[in-house]
Amino acid sequence: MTIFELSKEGRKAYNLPKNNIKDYGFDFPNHLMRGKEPRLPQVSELDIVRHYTNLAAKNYAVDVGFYPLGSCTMKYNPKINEKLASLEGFTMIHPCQPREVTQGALQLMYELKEMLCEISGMDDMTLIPSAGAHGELTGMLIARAYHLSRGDTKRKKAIVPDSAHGTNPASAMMAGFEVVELKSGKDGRIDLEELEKHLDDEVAVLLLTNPNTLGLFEKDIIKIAETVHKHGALLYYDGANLNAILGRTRPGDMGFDIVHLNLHKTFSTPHGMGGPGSGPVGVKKHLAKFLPIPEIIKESDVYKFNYNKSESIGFIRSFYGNFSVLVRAYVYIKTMGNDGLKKVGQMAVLNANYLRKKVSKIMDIAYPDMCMHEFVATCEKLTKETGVKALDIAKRLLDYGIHAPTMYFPLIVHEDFMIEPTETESKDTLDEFTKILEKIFIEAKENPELVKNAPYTTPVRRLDEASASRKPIVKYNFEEE
Amino acid sequence: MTIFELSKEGRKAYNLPKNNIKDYGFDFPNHLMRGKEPRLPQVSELDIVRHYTNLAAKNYAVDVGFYPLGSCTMKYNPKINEKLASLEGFTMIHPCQPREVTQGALQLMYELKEMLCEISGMDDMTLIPSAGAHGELTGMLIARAYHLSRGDTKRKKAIVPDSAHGTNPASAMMAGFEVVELKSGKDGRIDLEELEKHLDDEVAVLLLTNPNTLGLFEKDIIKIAETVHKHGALLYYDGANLNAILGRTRPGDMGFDIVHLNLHKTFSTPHGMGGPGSGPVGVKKHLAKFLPIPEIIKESDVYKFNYNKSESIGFIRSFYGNFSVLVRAYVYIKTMGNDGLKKVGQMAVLNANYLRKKVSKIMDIAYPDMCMHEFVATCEKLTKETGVKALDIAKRLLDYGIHAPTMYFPLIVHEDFMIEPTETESKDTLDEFTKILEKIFIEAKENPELVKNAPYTTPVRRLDEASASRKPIVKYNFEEE
Amino acid sequence: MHRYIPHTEKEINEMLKEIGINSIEELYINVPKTIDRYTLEDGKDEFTVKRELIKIANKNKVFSSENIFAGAGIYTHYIPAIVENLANNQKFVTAYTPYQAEVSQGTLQALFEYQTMMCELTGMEVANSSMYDGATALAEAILMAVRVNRKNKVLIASSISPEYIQTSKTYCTPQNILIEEVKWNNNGTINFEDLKSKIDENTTALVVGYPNFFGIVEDLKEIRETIPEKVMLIVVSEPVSLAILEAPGKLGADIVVGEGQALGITPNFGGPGIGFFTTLEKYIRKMPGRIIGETKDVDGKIGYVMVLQTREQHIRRAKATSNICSNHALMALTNAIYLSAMGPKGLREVAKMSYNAAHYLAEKLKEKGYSLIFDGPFFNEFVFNAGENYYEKWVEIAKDGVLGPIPLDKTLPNFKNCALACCTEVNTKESIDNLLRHF
Amino acid sequence: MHRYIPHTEKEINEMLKEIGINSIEELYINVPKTIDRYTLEDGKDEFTVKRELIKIANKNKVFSSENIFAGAGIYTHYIPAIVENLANNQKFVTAYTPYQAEVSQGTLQALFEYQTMMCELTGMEVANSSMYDGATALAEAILMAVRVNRKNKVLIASSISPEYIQTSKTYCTPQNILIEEVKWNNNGTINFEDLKSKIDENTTALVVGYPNFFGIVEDLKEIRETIPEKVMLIVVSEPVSLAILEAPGKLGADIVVGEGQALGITPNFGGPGIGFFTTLEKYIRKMPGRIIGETKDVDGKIGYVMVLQTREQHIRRAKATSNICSNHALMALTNAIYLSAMGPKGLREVAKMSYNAAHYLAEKLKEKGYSLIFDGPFFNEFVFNAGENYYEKWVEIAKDGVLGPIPLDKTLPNFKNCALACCTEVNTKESIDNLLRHF
Repeated sequence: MTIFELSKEGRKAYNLPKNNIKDYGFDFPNHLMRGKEPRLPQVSELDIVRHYTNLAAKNYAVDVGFYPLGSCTMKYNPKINEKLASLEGFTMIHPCQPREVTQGALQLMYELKEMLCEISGMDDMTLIPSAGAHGELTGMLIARAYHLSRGDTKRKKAIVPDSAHGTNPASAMMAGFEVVELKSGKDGRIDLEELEKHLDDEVAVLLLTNPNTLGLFEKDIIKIAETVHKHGALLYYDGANLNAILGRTRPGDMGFDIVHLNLHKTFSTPHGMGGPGSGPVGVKKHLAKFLPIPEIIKESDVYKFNYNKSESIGFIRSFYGNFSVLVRAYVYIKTMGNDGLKKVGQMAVLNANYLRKKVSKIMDIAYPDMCMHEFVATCEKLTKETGVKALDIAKRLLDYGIHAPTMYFPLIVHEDFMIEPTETESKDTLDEFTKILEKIFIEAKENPELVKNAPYTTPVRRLDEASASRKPIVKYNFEEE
Repeated sequence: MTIFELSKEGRKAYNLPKNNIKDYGFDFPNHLMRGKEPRLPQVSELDIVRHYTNLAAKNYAVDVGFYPLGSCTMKYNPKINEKLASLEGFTMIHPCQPREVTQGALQLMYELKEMLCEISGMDDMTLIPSAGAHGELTGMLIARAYHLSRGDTKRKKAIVPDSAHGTNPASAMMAGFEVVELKSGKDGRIDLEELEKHLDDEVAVLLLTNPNTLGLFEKDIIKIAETVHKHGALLYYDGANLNAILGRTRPGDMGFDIVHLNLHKTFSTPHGMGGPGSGPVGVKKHLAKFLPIPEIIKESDVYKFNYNKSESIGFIRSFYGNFSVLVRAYVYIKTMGNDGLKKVGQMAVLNANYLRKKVSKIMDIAYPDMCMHEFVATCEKLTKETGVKALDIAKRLLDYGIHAPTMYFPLIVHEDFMIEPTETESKDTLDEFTKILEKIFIEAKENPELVKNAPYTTPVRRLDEASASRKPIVKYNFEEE
Repeated sequence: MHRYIPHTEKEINEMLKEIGINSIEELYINVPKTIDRYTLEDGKDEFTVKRELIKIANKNKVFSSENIFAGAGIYTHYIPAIVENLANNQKFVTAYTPYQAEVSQGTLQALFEYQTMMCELTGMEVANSSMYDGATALAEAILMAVRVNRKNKVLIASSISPEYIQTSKTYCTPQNILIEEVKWNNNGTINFEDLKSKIDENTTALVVGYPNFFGIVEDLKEIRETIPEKVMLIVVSEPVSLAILEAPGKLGADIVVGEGQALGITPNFGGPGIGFFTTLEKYIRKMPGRIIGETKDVDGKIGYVMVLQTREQHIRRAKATSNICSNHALMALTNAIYLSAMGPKGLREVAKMSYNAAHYLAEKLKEKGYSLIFDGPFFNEFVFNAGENYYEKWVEIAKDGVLGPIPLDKTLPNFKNCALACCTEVNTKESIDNLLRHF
Repeated sequence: MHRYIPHTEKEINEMLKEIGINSIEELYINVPKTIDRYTLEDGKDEFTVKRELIKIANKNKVFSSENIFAGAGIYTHYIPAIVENLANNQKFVTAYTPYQAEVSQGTLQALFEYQTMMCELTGMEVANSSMYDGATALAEAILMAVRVNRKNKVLIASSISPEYIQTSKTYCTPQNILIEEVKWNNNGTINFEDLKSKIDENTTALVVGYPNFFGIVEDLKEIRETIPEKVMLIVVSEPVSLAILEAPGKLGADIVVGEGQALGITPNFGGPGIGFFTTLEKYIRKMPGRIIGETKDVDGKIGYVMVLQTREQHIRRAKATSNICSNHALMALTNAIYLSAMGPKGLREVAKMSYNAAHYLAEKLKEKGYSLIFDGPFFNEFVFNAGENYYEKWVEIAKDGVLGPIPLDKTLPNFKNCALACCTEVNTKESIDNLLRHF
């Protein structure tokens, strides 16, 4: 039942303070005065509490169970981060307060920037981008500004591997680049020769994820960087998979010029059903002047915003980014520290390889090399044999209380699962997952219809997505209409 | 799965601060040093989060749906109460802090006492009792102390109606009284003549709930009070059902000498799966000196505890009661105020009578008079007809997402439900409840086995309570044993 | 091991063995070791981190709500306790994008209801389930207008928030979209002559504020009647004001965007808030961002799913309607809970009280000889000349516990000594009188 | 209508009609109207109430944990953030007694696990799922011992908390149970001569502290060997200490009770904490309070239910084992979450650090010339002579931000100028050194 169906004219859940101020009437022209009242719900406080409590119960979440959604790094979101981010000294401050009374917020941002520079191996950083894709756009705009600043106006192309996240080409396009797709090599990695073929003086930037979306580390990264730079282009790092290399190597060390990080992945800020995230962008020294406005600086122990950056790409949103998310990431880094972050990387990779080994006994691994934080497996054989598709297996996993891995991505593998366990999962959980997967494969062979019609035990069963998009119903249909 | 089964030697969820203090070894005799480590779980933080998140999901609660548990007043527990009770100025104060730095806590308790005196019509009050039954015991001890103080040593009896809550006789017994049961009259109320028969100079106190557990108001209460007092006994008010009379009448006005209130019922503090509650006890002036230690007083604008009460019944627990619960009740009273509390009483009674009317079309009402906040219905006819018992219907209600009413209580009605909707439920909810009840009755007639085997959709199905009590397994059986 | 990492030594060894290697090091055969330790401190225990963070938080001044007179896009309203309580449900917080709809009905239904509420408020037909903030929502609205109209000039009223204008320019420049500003009149509304003179064949859209950055309410009806039918009207609005102002959808808006922070979200030093984005049904396939739709499951039960995903990057890649993937869904939920709590009447009361408080403050300032810069009708914000050295005074009274009207001259140099004042339902007469003592 | 009451005028009328009456007044035909309005204020909005309560809360001083040196039954330990987060789940908080086991498995399993943990800590065989606090747990333990042994004299070491002794007396007097106190030695442990002299045929039980109120650890083994087998040994313990001290169950205790606040519960100005109660299996049917047991459902699935309800008041009425009905279940859950977080090793570390900190403080005080009153082995509390006018000094330093050792002379007049000092893992060397500056 929707909350609109609970509504009753005259019921209420609010009670406002009295401000003891006289009524001033309205001085707007009549035609600007609201005619029909918005049909917001009229409900009691208990109605609301039950409605949202029962909605929440229909959600799967990291706090419920294993969530091996590849490329999303669904690690545990520590509660202390939530607790500290909810301190009034962080939540109840207005962005326009004078800096004299917000030094704590500025200090935290400044220190976070410094720490993220260290972790990524970059020289400067902006914390403003509000999501990974927002960071990518920022990065692409920096690449654009860089080339233009050199008077190099013909660099219109951005190269994106065919295994890249969809946001990479989309962000490059938004920054005005023409996107050129780079085919992956046989081993799932960049083919240096193929890359060379694409590089010319029209290429502005190569976007890479390393490890890539197959979970494979681009071994030739140093050479790739040299080649890209040799052709005058920039190398961009999509930080979605940074978790894998924590404590081992850094984008900056590999030769990347620009990098975005996903605080809601690597740095454990919660995903919030889709957001808010945060996608800080780090750059090498020569690109620092292009970072967006404002930048945060420290002058003789006073933290300040600097709006005076003539070559900056400009504003990319209002104010200073998703500050509350930054607080969580700051707490996380303080909690983990140098030693903890290293363990994160190690255990994330250990978990992925262990699970890869276990899963390889059930289905094929797309590229059976040592992987990093995730790997891609395909059930193509099973599909051919039984008609049971990756989607069916995913839905059946839901019946067993596990969130399905990412499916049908990257696009270069078919009937595939991209599986990222993260470091916060235990061996027990991975073993349990394997056991269930094995069981489902047996089900698929013995009784394919059982799997094809899954799920059975979820709050709703398989939903008709096709007709939902054909004739979208995107808001509640009030009966009176 | 229990948390013990998740445990792995060496796994941990803690990280303690360093205090930079040297190790002092231990100077206890060897035989007092712990031998075997307690088998507490060794788990990660995420293990714990998932374990308790998934346990909570198996609970029905007021925030989930309708909870018409008669006599328990399962009303909405406002979130602002929780929020304010969690202020560090309330939770993080030590009971032994000097009063100079706890004036806020003392003020709150003093004011709450005053407000509760006003609402109950009593002259003085203690906030120390930690539950309704603890309040009853306190009240009984006061009755005992009163009679002894007058040198009246032969009053050993406490009269308790057969419809009373089980805690009434138990508390009276704990205070050293011999319990005499009073049979209810034909109309479910006290029979004055019957009462007179029991009253003599050995009776110390009559315990009443008004409205009683049948939801009926004791119309003769003024006469009852006179009669009891005439015989030198005291009249005790079990405040479990106070919700019903808010804004209309007060125990003090009816002639009660001692009253306990249940803050976790009438004043909306949450039930917490069984507690903590709070059961303040109010008395008329002549009994004030017997109230437990300490009492809270105000002297020239300074709030203090007074431990110097020579005729007091003494300490009934450590410190000052369940302070955090008191904060919630204080917030609730401030929020509702005079006007709100009156509406609470009115709507609680309206809801009960409306539901009584609706339910009366499905099953018999035990005493079909105008009820107060609750009423008792019986399915005895159905049971005779189909074999389906009140218990079966209760379990079937669970399948429909509703918590069963109190059953098989009071003991004087058979196959009964004691139904208390409370004022925070809407007409829609009551209508829905009736509809479901009707449906279940139809099911019971058409397919009694269906109902007898309910529930089906709950986390576990009907549990074997009998053998659980016969051979109780009351702790986890560690395999190694 | 660390408390967030469950591995015991024994398990690590078992796992290495299963993989067929002998050490953690071997996991990295493909990865050069370029760093062994960061120049960071080692991890700290929770107690110590908590103490450090409290210390930092305490360096930020938390003003008592009634003493806050700053708005400019971020507003201090009262947020009922249930909003925080319910939005903090960790089954919302620790879920991600509802890729598996069957186990994400909580997310999906909540967002579906959010969309409905935003449509109701704005009078539009479709809403997406969130952008990052008002500024990026506007930028995306302009990009969408260009996708619809395929013309590359956009007019934007100068009275829009400077950050919104600048963000739009950042987004538009690489697309060769020309953004031209339109002046304001003395009363703070758009200058129709300037507007008319700038509209040409190549004009895709006009952007106006309702109310605008200065708090002034534009006459959308007149604007709509002035611009050619083909020029899309993009309205940047403030959602609380819509409880009393006519819905832009009724006055001819094609896209309505804005910042939704005012609807139950704490100020958060500017973020996260949420950008809302509503438009007409006919544009739905050109819309950026996530959209939730109603459908049925195989048993005929109503359920919700993400719709029109073919617009999105994971399918359409470089041809997607935008690059938005992570959005601000949790904030959309927060908006929905707040709007459920306030309902139409509560929200109207909030708007009305905010209006009255701002008008009381303006009246008293005028009585004291301070002049308002614009004489158009305003909602709950207005600009006034605050006198010489206002900035210094402002910092002074902030230390004293009052966050006064925001000095404008740092952002808008033309507004020397001017300040943008804001009131909401939490400013009492007493707190306003207290503020006035400083003037 | 009010925001907690959903009734609209229309609905009220419909409902009255269904009932067959015309007014609310008619609902009260049986009830005299004795009051029309309370002398209370009218209800206030949430914003206003919140402001008022914050004002009251601010009149209470919140000491930084490391500066708290007060114990006496309520201890300041670090509480991991997950404890609050998880225990605040409203599906725990707003549920009641698990009368319908099928929809209360969360409550039941959590309490079953709590019982297990308390048995592990105390070394006993059965635990109930909570009493109000340590004092009432002791009182109930004594009543139970009398139910078992049917003799009416109970010996209690004077070194038990005075409030526990007083509460026990309050509970025991009406039952004609005689409570006799046993003296302590110079080292703070029980005086065996006095003990022996007071034991007689009529003695049901002996109550000792482990550690006792003065922090001193009694030698349970020697005590058990000293008292006759038939005399039950009731131990009042402090659960954190049990991480390093031998479990009382191993030393012959018949009942172990105490206050569980130290296990993850905030001080709450003294309440709610929780009373724990553990004993031997053979006494289970004599035990007060709620007990949860494991069973199976009709499909053979493991589940949990309340067991031995025939001991309880709703069935047994005046013959119940006690009158406890509402208990402190939510606090039992909190204990269980805390113990899950700490595990055996974490709890031991807490105990060890507390021990070290207290011994460091004691050592330094002695160096400064302050004498300890008892020379027995102590856990994390000790009594020392704090010098003339200590009470005034104590109030003074409290205003300064340090909650010093508690002056004892107000409660125990014999302990003139004495104070009870307490340390836990949150007291750092620096904070102790800072305290010492006042001595």
